[in-house]
Formats: sequence, structure tokens, C-alpha cells
Amino acid sequence: MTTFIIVLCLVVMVGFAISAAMLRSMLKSAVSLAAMSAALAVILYMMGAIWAALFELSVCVGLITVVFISAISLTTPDRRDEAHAADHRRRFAALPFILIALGAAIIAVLVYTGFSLPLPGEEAVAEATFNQVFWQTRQADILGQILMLLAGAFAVVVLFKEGKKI
Amino acid sequence: MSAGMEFVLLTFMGLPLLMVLLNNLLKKEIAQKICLSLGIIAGIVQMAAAVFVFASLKAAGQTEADFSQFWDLGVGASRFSVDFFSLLVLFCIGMVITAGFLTAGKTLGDKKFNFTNLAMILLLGMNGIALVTDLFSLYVFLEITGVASFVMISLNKEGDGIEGAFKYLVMSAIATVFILGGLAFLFMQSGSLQYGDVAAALSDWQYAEQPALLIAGFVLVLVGFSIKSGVMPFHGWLPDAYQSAPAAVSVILGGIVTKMAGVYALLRLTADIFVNVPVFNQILMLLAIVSIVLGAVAAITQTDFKRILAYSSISQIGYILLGASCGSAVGLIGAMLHFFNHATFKTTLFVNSAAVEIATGTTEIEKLGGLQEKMPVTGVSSILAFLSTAGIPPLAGFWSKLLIIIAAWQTGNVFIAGLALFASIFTAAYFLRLQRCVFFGPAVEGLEDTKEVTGGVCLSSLALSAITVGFGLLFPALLLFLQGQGLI
Amino acid sequence: MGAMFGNMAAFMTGGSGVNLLWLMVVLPVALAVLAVAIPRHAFAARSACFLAATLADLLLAIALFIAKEGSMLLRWTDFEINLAFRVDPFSGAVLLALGIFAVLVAIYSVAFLRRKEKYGQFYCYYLLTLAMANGAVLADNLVVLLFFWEGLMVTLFGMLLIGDRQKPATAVKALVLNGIADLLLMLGVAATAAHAGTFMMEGISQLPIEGLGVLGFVCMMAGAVGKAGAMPFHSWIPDAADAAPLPFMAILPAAFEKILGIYLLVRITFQFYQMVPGSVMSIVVMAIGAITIVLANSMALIQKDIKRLLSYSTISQVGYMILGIGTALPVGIIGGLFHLINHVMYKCCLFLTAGSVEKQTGSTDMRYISGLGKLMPVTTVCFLTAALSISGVPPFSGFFSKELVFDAALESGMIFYIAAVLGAFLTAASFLKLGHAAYFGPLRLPEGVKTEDVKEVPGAMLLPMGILALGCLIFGVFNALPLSVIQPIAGEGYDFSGWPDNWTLVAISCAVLLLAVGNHLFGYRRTGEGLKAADHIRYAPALRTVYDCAEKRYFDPYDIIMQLIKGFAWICYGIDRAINWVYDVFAVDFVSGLSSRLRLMNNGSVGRYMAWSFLGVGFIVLLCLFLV
Amino acid sequence: MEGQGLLLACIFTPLAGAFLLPIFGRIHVGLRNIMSLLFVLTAFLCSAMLLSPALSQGPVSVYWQLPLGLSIGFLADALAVFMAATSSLVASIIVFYSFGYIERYKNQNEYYLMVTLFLGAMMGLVFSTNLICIYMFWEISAICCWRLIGFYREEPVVRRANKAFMVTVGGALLMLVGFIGIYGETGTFDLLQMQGQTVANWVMVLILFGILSKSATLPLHTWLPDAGVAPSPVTSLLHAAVLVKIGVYVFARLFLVNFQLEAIWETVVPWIAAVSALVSAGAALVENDIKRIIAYSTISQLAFILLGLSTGTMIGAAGGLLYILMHSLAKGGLFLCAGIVEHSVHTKDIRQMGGLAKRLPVTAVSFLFCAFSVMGIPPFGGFFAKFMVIDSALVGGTPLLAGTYIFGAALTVVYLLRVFVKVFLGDATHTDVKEGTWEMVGSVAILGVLSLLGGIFINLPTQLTSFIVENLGRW
Repeated sequence: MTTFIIVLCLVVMVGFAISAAMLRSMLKSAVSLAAMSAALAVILYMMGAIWAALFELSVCVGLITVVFISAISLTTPDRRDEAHAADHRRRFAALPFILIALGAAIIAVLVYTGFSLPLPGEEAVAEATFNQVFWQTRQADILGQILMLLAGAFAVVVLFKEGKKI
Repeated sequence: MSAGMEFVLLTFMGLPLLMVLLNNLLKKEIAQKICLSLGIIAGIVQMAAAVFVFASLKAAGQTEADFSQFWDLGVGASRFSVDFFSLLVLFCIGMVITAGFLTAGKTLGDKKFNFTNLAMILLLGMNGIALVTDLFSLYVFLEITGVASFVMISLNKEGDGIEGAFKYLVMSAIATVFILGGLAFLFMQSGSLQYGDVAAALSDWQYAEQPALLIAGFVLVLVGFSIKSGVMPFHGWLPDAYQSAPAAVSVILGGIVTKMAGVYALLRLTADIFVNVPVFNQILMLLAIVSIVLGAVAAITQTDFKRILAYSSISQIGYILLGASCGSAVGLIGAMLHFFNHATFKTTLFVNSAAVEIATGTTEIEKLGGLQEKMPVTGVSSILAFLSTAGIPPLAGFWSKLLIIIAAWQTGNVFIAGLALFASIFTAAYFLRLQRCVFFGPAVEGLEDTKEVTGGVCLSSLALSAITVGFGLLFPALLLFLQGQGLI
Repeated sequence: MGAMFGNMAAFMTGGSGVNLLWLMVVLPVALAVLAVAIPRHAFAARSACFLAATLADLLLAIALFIAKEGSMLLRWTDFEINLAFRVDPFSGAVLLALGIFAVLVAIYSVAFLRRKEKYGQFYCYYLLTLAMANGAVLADNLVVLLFFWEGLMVTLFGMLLIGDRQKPATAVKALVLNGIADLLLMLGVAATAAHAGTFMMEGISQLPIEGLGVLGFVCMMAGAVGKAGAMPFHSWIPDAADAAPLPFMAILPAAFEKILGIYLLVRITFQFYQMVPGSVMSIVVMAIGAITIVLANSMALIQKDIKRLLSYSTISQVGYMILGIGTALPVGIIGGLFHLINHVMYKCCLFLTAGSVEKQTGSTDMRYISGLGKLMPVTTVCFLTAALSISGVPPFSGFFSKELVFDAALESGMIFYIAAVLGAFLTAASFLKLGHAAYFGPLRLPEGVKTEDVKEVPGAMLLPMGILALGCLIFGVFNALPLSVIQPIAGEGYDFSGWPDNWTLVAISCAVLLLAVGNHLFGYRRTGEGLKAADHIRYAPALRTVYDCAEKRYFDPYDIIMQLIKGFAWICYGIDRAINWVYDVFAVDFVSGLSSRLRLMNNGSVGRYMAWSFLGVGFIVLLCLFLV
Repeated sequence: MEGQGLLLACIFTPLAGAFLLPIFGRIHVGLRNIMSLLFVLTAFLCSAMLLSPALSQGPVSVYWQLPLGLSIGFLADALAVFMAATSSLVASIIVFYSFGYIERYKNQNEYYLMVTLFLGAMMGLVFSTNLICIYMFWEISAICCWRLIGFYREEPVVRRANKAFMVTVGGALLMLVGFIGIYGETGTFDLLQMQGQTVANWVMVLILFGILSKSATLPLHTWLPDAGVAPSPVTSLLHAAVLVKIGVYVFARLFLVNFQLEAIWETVVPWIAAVSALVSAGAALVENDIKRIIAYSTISQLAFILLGLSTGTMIGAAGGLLYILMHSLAKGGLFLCAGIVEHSVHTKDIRQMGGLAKRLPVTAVSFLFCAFSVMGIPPFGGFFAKFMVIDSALVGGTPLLAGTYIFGAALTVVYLLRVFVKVFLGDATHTDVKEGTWEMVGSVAILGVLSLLGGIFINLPTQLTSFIVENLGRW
């Protein structure tokens, strides 16, 4: 069951990664980046690295996203005309297909050389349950996360109040 | 730990959160009116809380107290803890935030509401840094302070506001990368990010299996925090950020934020973690002496009031780090006292620059002149602050600088101590130039009608000057108290 | 003030000899203050008080002269610098001389200054000078000697300023020259005290002149010679002749300064140090004497103004005294001292005659006045006796003292004897010229002065002139009287009174006198005027250029010193401006240059900040490799 | 206990009282003037009353031990009382003088505040026995000097005030590094505990920088003539009578009373002072601004004092101390006379003055008295001091050294005479000139007479100086 979830998350992660690269609007790509990191955090958790998952969650989803949002808000977006947008899509249209082909090729090579995905070891799980780590050990970080989200919210409020187009 | 103290400890993180909620939940008109007073209340309560906890700790004879914000924790968890140093820092934070809000009254037009929100977040971030005992939580609160200060710098969003904030943002991002890298290496070595555990793990770092990795960790952490605290080679962003921030924000920024984000963290590292890592201290001392001398020299030919204060901050931060990097108890006490003094007189100077900006509309010192008659309170408080910065005896700055120099001398680096002491001649140089151009010189024709700025600005500069003078005169009593505590 | 009056009260009741010493100094000062205190218009009262003071001083001097011995000590500082007075036969005699001349000139100046407006100040300075002179002679501690010695400078400066406040050049010149001489004396005193180990003068005797002693001797000698008015400190006296009131010239340059200078010179060469005849030091002193004689006399010859001529001749006569004492022979010292007394007498008399000429005709410039013999017979007689005495004509006192000096000079070295004789010739020639031009030529008066109001001066002025002229005669004929006082100073068993026994010397000096008369007649016949009698010497081929330079002050030591000081000052000013340049320009530019270079470090581009950061990281990593 | 009360009063009445003066100033100008004079006079009276305990039984002392070798201690020994009495006497005359002088200018409150604070700092420095306390009062005096020089607030004036502050504080910082060097060796800043120890050479060099900068000796002297732009009572108080004496006093306190010096310093310091004496005397001869001339003269005379104190002879030390007293009185008088002249003639250039003796008789006579005392001509006080100092140069040093100082003394005679003659004698240039107010003329006359009496009654001050020198326990 766990391997199914892991594969699913991997696919989701790749999808979001591509969308982050492809999207024209900065803010949407920032959000998709956050989603990708969330997927990665789940993968890490499933594979038993709880601390890594937690750090990935709080650092990438929380801090980096907020930083990117405020950075984007600081830089004045350059309004290029529609024509430019069109040829932007055309040039990158082929990107997804190339990537998928490349991925398939790599998998084929690995299977051919007999490489197999290491299965999650049991003992990793027993070390400490997620909630104990999350709620006990890293309690200060929860407070940190709340404040970070609040800061992000206020940043958006302050910087976008004039209805700047996202 | 008495119940009362337990509750008071919680206010450090709880009160600002309450203020934020209060500020946003009230109706718009009421919020607009009372938001600044909320901030002032938060600052004053924090100062009172710090003093109360200090008194109760002294009464109980303890030197530190741990507590958790929401519910009690298991062993090895990252908890908040309070000791004499962090209480002193919390007091400074409260003081500077109050001064910031007092100056905000006149400087920020319609931005008061947003200013209050962000300032409360900033206050929380700084309190977090002071209280936290875990490297990663320290990093988290560091980021919160960083984000809050980016946005505050660009509050009024005209041209250079954004530019200063952007530079601060980019440099902070770099610092983040370094710090995280450093933490990762340390985490590898010690398995836990608690100050105590990391210190224990590093006790015999020379003989660890991969010393090179550890050294890389030290270097990364040191560089990261140096960028955040604006030490000389990494100081690029500091002058631009201070200059472009609005008056009230630059008061808070110059007064406490850079010191909390960078210097306090470095002090914690040298005091708790890298106690027996001489390499760290030696490099830090070198950076300190470089920033003392070059910071002061760079300030001599500046033409903007706030830019001079920025370079002066770099130089004074160098003194604090010099004290910390000596590694002796006297050095650390000197650094802490200089931290407090610098918070006081630097805030006074920023408040003065705000007053000058309000009264004359510009901080270009070439265009100003002879303001001593028209703005006596600002003039006198700027003189007191300048003398304290330059380390002229009767005032506070001298005593803390003296302790730092004695500590440096006792730990053997005689030449650096002598050079640091003589560098205060450059401090005197740029402040004399400032005094000549702005206050002491002949009156400039366009400024006949400037009047003294009354209200919050005047009150805060008077209060802060009183603290500087009071600390200077009562220093012997403080010495006796420290001896009583067995610290000297 | 309390301590001073307390001391005075204590000493009034003390031993007789002791309080007299203290009184010698305090009395004139007190009366000087009183003289100024009396209101300006009460001329009679002020003059009375003034005369009383000088008389009282004379009586005290006589009493001390008789008492022969007495000393007094008062605490000043702890380093043996105490207010110590002592009188012994030598200083008693000098005090007496000071007292006599003070009284005579006082009488004269009361009459002379009747209508002048600043006479009150003159009286005050006069009495202060008297007090200082008494103090200097009585001093038994080198520092006390220096104290009163330099104190004279203040009164000298004051008196010179009375003349003309608009042209203070002379007063400045006098103060600078005397200042330098007195500072040398201070150095000499310090060196002598260090060499001897004590400041008390009676503790210092017969010190060997080597090591610190050389410095001490030379500097003290320079101080004494400076005060006496010999070369090279002489050039203020002729200028003072024009500026200062005439009684000043009679009392200070002519009498007091000579007496004090020679008194100290004798003390140095005879008591403090052991000057061996023929030693280097004695040759130096004699050389100074000889040079002064020749140069001053040759300058005196060409003067057109009576007072200037007399002041140059004063300087030359001092040369004789210094030459005599310089020989370190008993005959020389006695001759020098005897010449001192004679010189003071006839020089004072000559100045007083010049004073009476000035009072009557308003000018002493011989080009406008001549032939006053008929109008002022008594003055002329006094002038004649004094002129003969100074020229060394036999029956008068000058002749005997000069003979003793000639005798000593001959013994010490032919060159000095020739200089002395040349001096005698020049003195005789210049006084012949003066007498002939001023008194015996055809009558000529400056315009605006009618012959009937040029008549004899009042009795008060004639009395001192008469006494002095008579003194010249008496001290010549009965020279045993002054010699009996002087001889014991040089030691026991010397008797040079009566007619000098060395007949060849007498013959030579008479021949020189005749030669001078012949030269004067030759000059008179050549030019037809008494005044131009010496012009053939003035415009002789070789001497013409020297005389022209001297006229234009090239050789004046004061101007040379001032040029040197000005040059030195400009060098120092250059050094000072250079150091100031380092502060004002160099330091400021250096630091602001450094600072602006640092400013370039952050010119606003984030890329540059990042570059600096990474540079910093690289540096730290290098440092780590090095440190660990 | 009564003595300690006196000592604390002597120090803290001017120090604390100074800050009340602006308040009095707002109430009534006369009240402020009188109170300022009162504070300074209390300092003088207290120090005078401390004289008897200092001379007879043990000196009065107050002591408060602090950790880290620091301590707050005041000791009223003979040297301290002598300096305190001298400076407060001259300061009170100068404050009395400034009633008349300052009434025409703006920001008078700040003037009186700073003058009284300065005297308080001087009292504190003179009595304190801890190196850090000495440094503290040293810097307070530097602050007062900065504000007072910049009194007229014009651009060049403030630049010069900044220069003076920079040079003196720069020297003081080097001195502080020297003090910390001493602390490194002995572990304490307290002079009483370090009695009789020898000082390392490099520490001596650093301390010498501070001393030479404060008492304006050659390489660090240019701030003193530039400070001539300050009002006359300020230049008189700071640059003649009191401020420049701080450096020389600290030299005496450290290297005569407390520490031993290597013999080399007994030749090096006199020669530094000799060069300074000659160069500043030369510069004084060339200058034409009356205040700058007198300032250069101060530099030259300070070299004499430094000579006296540094030759290591008993007579030199006594002569140096006596010189401090006599020079304070005389030079203070000269500056005040210059103030009156400048006030009535409205120019400082002596070439445009002349014949003022008729219009300003009292000033002329006082100027002459003070000038004679500085030249060292009897019967004025300066003579004894100059003689003792030159005698010490000869005994302690070499005849060449004594000869150089004699040449310096000769230069002093020449340049002071030049000033007197150019200003007061010669043909009158300003005829419609009236002498300053009675306070100004009165204080100048007092100083002139004091210089004269100092010479006649020399046995009083020498009693005190030789008592000090005897129980230095050095010779």
C-alpha cells in the first residue's frame, strides 16, 4: 500500500514541478512550488525520515513560499504584450513530452541493470511517532509556522492592497 | 518557579499575538485610532515583564528558567528558556519597540495599521530569538524577523523603499542558505539541535571523523549570522536598508532588529555552543576589529544622517562581537552591556534623525545647520548619544567599551584591544562632522522657522538619554551587583 | 604684605648692623611709593621727599661704611636661595660711592626737571633704581644678586619710556640687550652655584676655572660686562642719550651701571674664580677691554652731538677699567677701581655740563651751538677740569688712574698697552674738539634763541658740577685718599699713591697728549672750524668706508641679533605651519580618501554586495585552513 | 569627617551646580552669574581650607573600592591642594571677568554651564587617585573645551573646536591604552596600590602622547593657537591657566609622585620640551594675531614647566610647581588684557593697534606686569620659577640644555616686548576707545598685582612647593 502512495506522490511532485516551470504568472508558480515540496514531505514521511519530513514541511512550504511571495510582490511585474505570451507557450510546448520520455528512458535503464527501490525498513518507523515529534519536540516550530503564515498574510495585505495584478 | 512567573513568561509570546488579534478583529475606525497605543502597551508591558522576571529569578536565586508555550514537553524538546542575558535583551526589545511606536505617531501617515501588525510580528520574531534554545527554531524566528522587516522597510513603497528592502531580502536569502547548510552539518555531528547537545558534541570536534565537514559547518554558520548582523565584508545591505526605511521603521531596525537577528545569535553561539572552538572566536574577532575600524572610517564622508548612523552601527556591532569573541566572562558581560548601551544611544540617534526629518523634511546633513537653538532637546540628546557612542567617560558607552578592552587585553590580544580603543577617534571624527553640519554650526537660511518636534519623539529621546546618563553614573552600583553574582 | 611688615618690625629692634642692611633696600622703595603718592602739582613737596630719600640713603651708606661688617638672612625657598645681605669693606665703599653720586645727581635733576611733566615718575624710578643697586651690592646670595640685578631692567625700561612714548625703539633696544646680558648672568649664576655647590657668595671663593666653571665664569663675566656697558652690549647707550631725560644719562649709564658692572667683575675675577694673570680668561677679558677702548673712542671722535660723544666716551672709559681688572695684577685691579671712581666723577660732571647747555640753549648739537664759554663761565670751568681729567692731563685724577692701568697693561702685553695709548690719544682729540667747538669757538646759537636769555644755570645745577670738578682735582692731587680705600680690597701692603714711579710711561703719555693737541691744531687750521678738527681722520682713505658703515649701524650688535632672531623665528614658523598642514590638510584628505574608497564598496548594486560576501567567505575559509 | 565633607564639596558643588545654571539663567541673568561665581569660589575656599590638613597631619581622603581594579578615590595631598587652589583662584577671577565680557553674546547659559562644569572636572581630576577617574575628568574637560571654543558658532570656529577635541581626545585615547597597559601588568587602576612601581617604556610613550596633546607640546600643539577664536575668558581659562595645566599636573602626579621612570626619560622629555619651547617662541615672534601670539607663548612656557618636572631634580620639581602657579596668574592676565584690547578695538591684529596706553592705562600696566612675570624678570614671581627651572636643567641635564632654554627665555623677552610695544606704545591709532567694564579691568588689575606680590612674597608659595617636593620621598 505504502509503495502505491509513494509512487502517486512522486507523480504529483513531478507534475507540480513542471507546472511551476511552465506557469507564466509568478505567484501561481510559487504556489505550485509549495505543493511540490508538500508532496516531497509526504514521501519523506512515508519512507520513515520523520525529522526530514518535518523540516521539509516547515522550511519549504512555510518559509520559502512566504519569502517568494513577498519577493514577487516587491518586484514590479513587467507587463509584456500578449504576443510575447503566445510565443512563450510555443517555445516550451515540447518540454513536458521531452521530460516524460527522458524519465521513461531512465527507468528502463535502471530496471535493465536490476536496480530496485529500497523498501522502507521497519525500525525507521518505530523510532518516534510523527505526532510526538511534531507536537512535542518541535513545538517551538509550530508557533514559528503560525507566525510565518501570519507574516505572509500581512505581507500580501500590505503589498497588494492597491490591486496590483497577480 | 512561582506560578506568577510562569504566567509572566508566557506573556512574552502571548501578548503580541493578542495585540495582533485585537488589532485585526476590532472595527476599522477604532483600530486605526488605537493601533499605535496597542504597540506602546505591548512594549511597556514587555519591559515590565522582563524586569519582573529578572527580580523573581534573582529572588529565587536561579540563573535561568525553562518553559513551554502551549503545554509541557517531553525530554529533549525544543523549549523556551530565559536567563539574565535574554532578559536584558527582551528589555531592550521592549524599549526600542516603544520608542519606535512613539516616533511612528508623527511619521507614518495612513500606514499605522499595517505598521502595527508587522511590528507585532517583528516583536514576536525577536522575542522568539531571545527565548529559543534550539538552533532550528532560532532559524525559524530569524526568518520571521527577516520577512517582517522586509515588508516594513517597503511600507511606503515609493522608489528607494522597495530597493532597500529588496537588497535586504536578497542578502538575507543568502544568509539563510548559509545558516541552513551550517545547521545541517552540525545536526549530522550532534544528532540534535539543542544548544546543550550541540555544545557537548563539539567539545572534541578536532577528533571527529570528518573535522573538515565540521569546520565547513562553523564557517557557514559564522558567515550566515555575519551577513544578518552586517559585519564589515558582508555589510552591503545595511546602509541602504536603514536609509530607505521610513523613520519609525529605521528606529526599530537600527535600534534592535539587526542586533537581534545577527549579533544576539552570534553571542549565543560563542557563549553556549562554540565555547571551546577557538577557530570560531579568532575569526569572529578578526571580523569584529575590521568592522570597527572600516565601519567608522566609512562613516566619515557620508552625507546622509541615517547612512552615517548605519555605518556607526556596523562599527559598534564590531565592538560587541569583539567582546563576545574574547571568550572570557568579563568579555561577555562587556558585550552584553554594550549591546544594551548601543540599543539605547543608537535608538536615540535614529529618533533624532526622525525628529530632524519631521522638522526640516530632509536628512541631507549638507542642507542642514545650526539646529541647536531651534531644536534644543534633539541637540542635547544627540550630543549625549554621540559622546556615549565615542566612549567618552561619564556616559554609558565608555564603561562597556572599557570592559570589552580589558577583556581583550586579558585574553592576550593586546594589539587588537589597543587598535579598537584608538578606533573610537574615528567615531568621534564622524560624529563631530555630523554635529558641525547639523546642530553646532551656523544657522542655514532656509530653516529659520523650524520648531522642536514635540510629543512622542521628544519624549522618547529624553527618556533614552536619561537611561544613557543614568547607566553611566550608576555603573559602579552595577559593578558591585555583578561582583555579588560572582560574574566578575 | 603681613609677612614683610612682620619681618621689618622684627628687624627694627634687631642688631644695629642688621636692620641698616634691610633699610638700605626698603627705605628708598617706601619713599619712591610716597613720592608718587604725593599729588602731582605739589612739586616742592615731592622734590623734598625725593632729596630726603637720597640723603637718608647716603647717611645709611656712610654708617655701613664705618660699620665695616654685618649680615642678614631671611628664608625665601628651601634650596639655599635665601634673602641674604652682607656688607664688607669693598661693598661698603661701593655703597658709599653709589650714595654720593645719587645725592649729587638728585640735586641736579630737581633743578633740571622743574617744568617737565613726568618728573614724578622719574623720582620714583630713580629711587627704585637706587634701592635695586643697593640690594645688588649688599647681596650675599647669588640669586639675590640676580634678583636686584635684573630688577634694574624694569626701572631702566620705565625711565627710557618717560622720554618719549611715541618712539619706544630705544627702550626696546635697551631692554633686549640688558635682557640677554642678564639671562647670560642667570646661566652663569646657575653654573657657578652648581660648580661651587652653594648659592651663598661668601661660601664661593677661588674656584678653579675648568668644566662647569668655564661656563660659569664666561657667562657671569658677560653679564657684568653687559651691565657695565662695554662691547657688545653697548649700542643702547648712544641711542638713550637722545631719548632719555639727561639726569638719567648722568645717573645710570654714567654712574650706577659702571659701578655695579665693575663691582661684579671684581667679585668674579678676584673672589669667586681664581683668574691667573696671563691665563686664557684674563687675555679674553683684556681683549674685550682693549677692543672697547679703541672702537668706542674712534666712534666718539666723529660725533656731532655732545651727549652722543659723551656716551661713546663713557663706553670707551669702561674699556680701561676692564683692561685693568683683566690683567689680574694688583696694580691693574687697583688702577681699574681707581679709574672707576675717577671716571664716574668726571663723566657725571661732563653730563651735567651738557645738561646745563641743553637747559639754556635747548639743544646739544654742536653744529648749531658754539662759543658758550663767555656766556656760561662756571659751566665752562667745570667742563674744562673734567675734560682735562678724562684726557689724563697730569695734575688731575684721570692721569693717575690711567697710569696705573698703563703700567698693568704694559706688564701683561704690548698690544694692550698700544691699544690703551691709542685710546688716550683719541680721547684727548675728541675732548679737544668738543671743548673748542662748544665753548671756545665763535658764538653761535640755534635760531630763535637770543643771547641775553642764555645765561648761567641756577645755583642748584652748578653746585653738583662744582663739587664733582673739585673732586676730580682733589682725587688727582691727594690720590692717597681714594687709594687708601681701594688698596685693601686687592690685598695688604700695596701703595701706589703719589706720583707714578715709572717715568718712561709718564713721558709717553705726555707725548701722546702733545700729539693730540698738534693733531687738533692741524685739523683746525685745515678746516677753519673746531668741530671739523677731526675730519681728516674721519675721511682718511681706509677709515672712510669703516666710518660710513658704522654710521649706518652695520656693526650694531643689536641689529645683528635681531636679524638672527627674525631669521630663526621664520624657520620656526615654517616648521609650525608644516605640522599644522599635517593636521588640517593631510590627515583630513587621507582619511576621507580612504573613506570614499570604502563608500565605493557599496554603490547600491546587489551584485557587488554578493561579490563582497563571497569574497569574505573565501577569506574566512583560507583563514580556517591557516588557523586550524 | 569634616575634611571629607570639604573634599566632596570642593569637587561636586561645581560639577553638580553647573547643571542648575541654565535654570537660574532663565529666572534671572544676574542670579546665574552670581551662582556660577559662587560655585567656583566654594571650590577655591574648600581647597584653601584643605591646605592645613594637607600640610600638617595626614591628608584627607575618600575611597570606594570597586571590582576589576576600579575604584573611586579622592586624596587631598599637598600637590593636589596646590593645583586645586591655583586653578580655582584663577578660574574665579576669570568668571568674574566674563560677567562684563559675555553679556553681549547669545547662548550665555551654555557658557556658564560649561565653565563651571570644566572647573568641577579640574577639581575632580586633581584630587582623584584612580587612573580611570583621572581619564574620566580629563574627557569631561575635553567636552567643555570643545563647547567653549565653539562658542561663536561660525563655520571656521566650530571646525577649530572639532580639531581641538579630536587632538586632545586622540591623545587621551592613547593614554588610556597606556593605562590599560599598566592595568595589564599591575592588575589595578588604583594609584595608591601602585606606589613606586616602574613603568614600561612603551606605556610611557603612550601616556606621554596624552600628556603632550593636552599640554600642547610640539608635535601635538597646533590646536592651541587655533583655539584663539574662542572668547577671551575661555582662552584665558582653558589655554593659559587651567586646561593646559592638566597635562603637566598628570605628569607630576604619575611620574613624580607615583611611578619611577627610567633615566632615559630624564633626557628625552626635556629635549622634546626644549624643541617645543624654541619653535613656539619663534612662531610667536612672527604671528600678528594677539591671541595666537599669547597662545604660542603658552606652549613655550609649558615647555619650561615640563622641563622642571622632568629633569628629576628636587629644585626642578619645586621650580616646575612654582612655575605652574606663576604662569597661571600671569598668562591668565595676558589673555584677559588681550580680551579688553580686542573688545575696545574690535580687531585682533596688532599691526592695526598702537598707543593704547593712554586710553587703556590699567590694562597697559597689568599687561606689562604679567608680561614681565612671564619673561621671568624680578621683582615678579616668574623670576624665581624660571631660575629654579633653568638651574635644574643645568644640574639635572647638560649645560647645552640650559643654554637652549636661556635662548628660549631671550626669545620670550623679545616677542612679549614686541606685543607690548606694538599694542600699547607708538603713535595712537584708536583715540575714541574706552576701557572695558569695571569687572574686566578689576580682574586684570588683580592678576597683575598678584603677579607682582607673587614675586615679593615668594616665601609663601615656596613653603608649599618645597613641602610637596620634600615628602615625595624621592630625593
